[in-house]
Amino acid sequence: MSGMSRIVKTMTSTVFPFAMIFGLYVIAHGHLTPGGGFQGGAVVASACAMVLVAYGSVWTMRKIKEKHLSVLESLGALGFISLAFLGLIFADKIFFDDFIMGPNGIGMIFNNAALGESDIFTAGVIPLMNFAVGLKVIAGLFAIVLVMAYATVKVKEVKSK
Amino acid sequence: MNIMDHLPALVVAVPLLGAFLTPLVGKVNDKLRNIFVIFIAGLTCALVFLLANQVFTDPDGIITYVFGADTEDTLKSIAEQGNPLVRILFEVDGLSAFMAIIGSLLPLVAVIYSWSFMKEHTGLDKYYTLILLMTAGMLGMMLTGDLFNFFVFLEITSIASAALIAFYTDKGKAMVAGFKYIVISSIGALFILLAIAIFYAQYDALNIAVIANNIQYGFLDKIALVLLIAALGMKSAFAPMHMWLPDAYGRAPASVTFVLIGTTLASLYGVLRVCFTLYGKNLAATGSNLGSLNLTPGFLLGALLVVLAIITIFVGVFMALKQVDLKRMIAYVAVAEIGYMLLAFSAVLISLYGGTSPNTEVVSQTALKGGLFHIFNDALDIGLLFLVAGAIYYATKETSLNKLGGLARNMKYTTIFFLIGLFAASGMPPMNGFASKILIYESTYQVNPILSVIAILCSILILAVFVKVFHSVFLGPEHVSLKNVKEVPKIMLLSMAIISGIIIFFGLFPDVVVNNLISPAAEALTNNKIYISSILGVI
Amino acid sequence: MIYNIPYFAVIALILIGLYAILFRRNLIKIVIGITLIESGVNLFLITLGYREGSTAPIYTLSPGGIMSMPVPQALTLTSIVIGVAVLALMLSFIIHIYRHYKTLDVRKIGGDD
Amino acid sequence: MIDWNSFVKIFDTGAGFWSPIIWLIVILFALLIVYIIRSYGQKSYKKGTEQTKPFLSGNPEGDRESSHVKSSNLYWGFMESMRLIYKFLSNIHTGNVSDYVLWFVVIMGIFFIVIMGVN
Repeated sequence: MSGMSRIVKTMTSTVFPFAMIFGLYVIAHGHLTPGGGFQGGAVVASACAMVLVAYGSVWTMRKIKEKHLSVLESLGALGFISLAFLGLIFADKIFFDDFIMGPNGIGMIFNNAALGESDIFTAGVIPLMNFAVGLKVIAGLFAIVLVMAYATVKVKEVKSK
Repeated sequence: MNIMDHLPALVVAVPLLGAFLTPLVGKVNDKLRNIFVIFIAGLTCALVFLLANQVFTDPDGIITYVFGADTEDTLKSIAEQGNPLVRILFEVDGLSAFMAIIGSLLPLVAVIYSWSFMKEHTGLDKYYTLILLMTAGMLGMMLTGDLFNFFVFLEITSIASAALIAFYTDKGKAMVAGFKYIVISSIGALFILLAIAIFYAQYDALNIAVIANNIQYGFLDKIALVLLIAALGMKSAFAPMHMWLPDAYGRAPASVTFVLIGTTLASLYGVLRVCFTLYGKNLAATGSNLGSLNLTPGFLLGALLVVLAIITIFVGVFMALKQVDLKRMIAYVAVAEIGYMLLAFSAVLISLYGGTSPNTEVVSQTALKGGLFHIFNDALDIGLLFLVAGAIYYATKETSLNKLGGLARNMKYTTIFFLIGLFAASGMPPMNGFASKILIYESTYQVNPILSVIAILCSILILAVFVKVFHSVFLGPEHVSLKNVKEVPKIMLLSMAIISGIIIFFGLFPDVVVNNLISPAAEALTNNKIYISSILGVI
Repeated sequence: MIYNIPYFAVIALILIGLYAILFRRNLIKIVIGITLIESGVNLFLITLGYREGSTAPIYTLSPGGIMSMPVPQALTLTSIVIGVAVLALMLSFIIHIYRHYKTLDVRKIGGDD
Repeated sequence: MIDWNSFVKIFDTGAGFWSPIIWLIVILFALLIVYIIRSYGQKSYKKGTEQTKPFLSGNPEGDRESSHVKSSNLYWGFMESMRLIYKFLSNIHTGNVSDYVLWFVVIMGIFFIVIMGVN
């Protein structure tokens, strides 16, 4: 897929940061408002896909490689499952436990009443898990779209030969 | 942290963790990655054995594990207040533990085999990741006590399997086989999800035990039963919905096929769970009369399944005789073997709920033990044959029977392993296949003699199929192109030897296996009250 | 009657999806059929959790009153996520199949015997 | 955990019993008898001489490659007599994924009719 016209490219560059920030907001507020890792990740990935469409897959493939994305994806999945395993080590020693804000959670020291109302970890591990899922979804979806777009380029080259 | 308390969770979580670590370890070194994957598969296998030991020595024979909360507190609060169950539970009874042993043994041997078998290919990081994901999904299907969780693990298994079936991306037919598999699996899984939604609408629960306790066998429940049996039956290749299986088994790499057998059996486990545990209460309800016969739901289901079983055996064997591609041929025999298991389980349903035979208890127990024993034997026998087929492909790069010949001269050990697999799969004494098939024959004879006659005749035809393979692959003059064939690497021989050793052990001491592995599973299947009362307290 | 309309939509979606899978020859249309069935099932799940006049099940800033059941929504979300993965896998298979066979006709790519 | 006595126990199959150990002993005994009978045979057999060559009515032996029966020709008689069944089976194995799903729908329909209709 080659790039599109200059107008499209400029508009993409303008919209891209806003779409990105909206997606990241949805990930970060997943525990408070509708949304979460997958939804926000999908928004960010579609922002990336917009860049892909506007600038073409060959240009994008030069900027970011698919194997880097797959490492990021592994890291996201790893973060999620590690959080589950950390529940076995801290606090109540239960798999998938909320080891930060559970009854005996380690996060309780930050939420001391003497410090006022400034509770930091009100949602325990849920935001952390949202971050992990978000990373995985961003990397995974973008890798899928990127590889597919790149594959169609190859099909066209084969056809022209 | 006491690791023994968390075994059910770890059995699924360890391969999952391993799967996501594999690409990162693969960045360091290929050999390190292979060792790491074998270590993870071995660890999973060890954890499954510990879990099975715990289950078999437990007085009730069932272990419950709650995710994200203390197990005992949760169970107590359910028993006292009848809390709505929103947590995901794992319930491991004898049947689950038995299936999990199969489901963890196959990937372990497969990754050992892949060390040499897949050495020349690229993209092995992803290959090992997917194999471990498949393992996690398969074990999750076998251990879970929650219907929706079952669906999720089913989909994980399907996606990983489909990607692995199409591993040879340079071959168009492999891609087509992968596409067919994912279409079939996703349609099956969607209908399962529809059935789960029907359950949720009626009983406000997703837990198998809670639904099994409340189930009424009304109009919607019958729809759900049909959807579940048809969809899971397609996933476990009941004829005439078996046609994806030869494509998928035939085109996947041999090591992947070996694990795929486990996923097919996991779907068969789903069928058993649905029939015996989920609907266990309703199957004995009185139905309408047909002459002197009382058509109870259980009898009706058994009668439908016995027809499917006979068709499955017939189609599998007849199509296998015709094939010229080695792996497709073994795949059709695998279809026939699934027919044998289905025959045994439908004989259980008919003898338990038909109410005509005088010694129902003995017949149903024999059939159940035979069917469950045959599940394990099928995984071992067909698996060994696929490993041998993979070894032949590795040595000659050829799977067509017409282009092979005289391999016994150069591949002595492979020939011996093939002979062991041949005898075991066609049910010749003293191999394990005979021990389970004789249980099936004897019990089906008491249900209806014609069934056992058909089963024995088709078993002879299976022998004929493998005699054809043996004749055209290992005997006869050598082809010119096959003069320089060498024996496969030692590590592939080792993995075949492990499976052969288990086959011979099972064949020589069937009583040990039946008493220690099969009986708890059979007990868990016939008595679904234990499954329900372990969650809801004594009822 | 008016509250049953979603269920009719569910049945219609599933039947249209099955029709597409059974009688369309183009691989992409088969995939569209699968996504239609999936939408039908998802709609069924969502409809189950809805009660008339209920609000979104979020505890903070909740106006009170009845809330719709969050469990079916979680199930639907999981189902959608799985659907994305399956869709991506199927489409990449189709790309590869097209590269090998230069056709998307389902009858021309089969026939493995 | 595992009862060691069960290694020598006889496997009960509901109506009879099955013991591989006894079976092996019987087979070994049969092989012994075969060996005894074989040892009464002619001693004049010699390897590598004209004795071992096949006798085809005096014709020279053909090429080994061409005399080997190919696997697609094996069981020709069986398949010929079952021609109708094989024709039917080949017709339903189309390899078309729509047909696979069609069979699923058909089976679902049959189950639906039987289970709804009878009860």
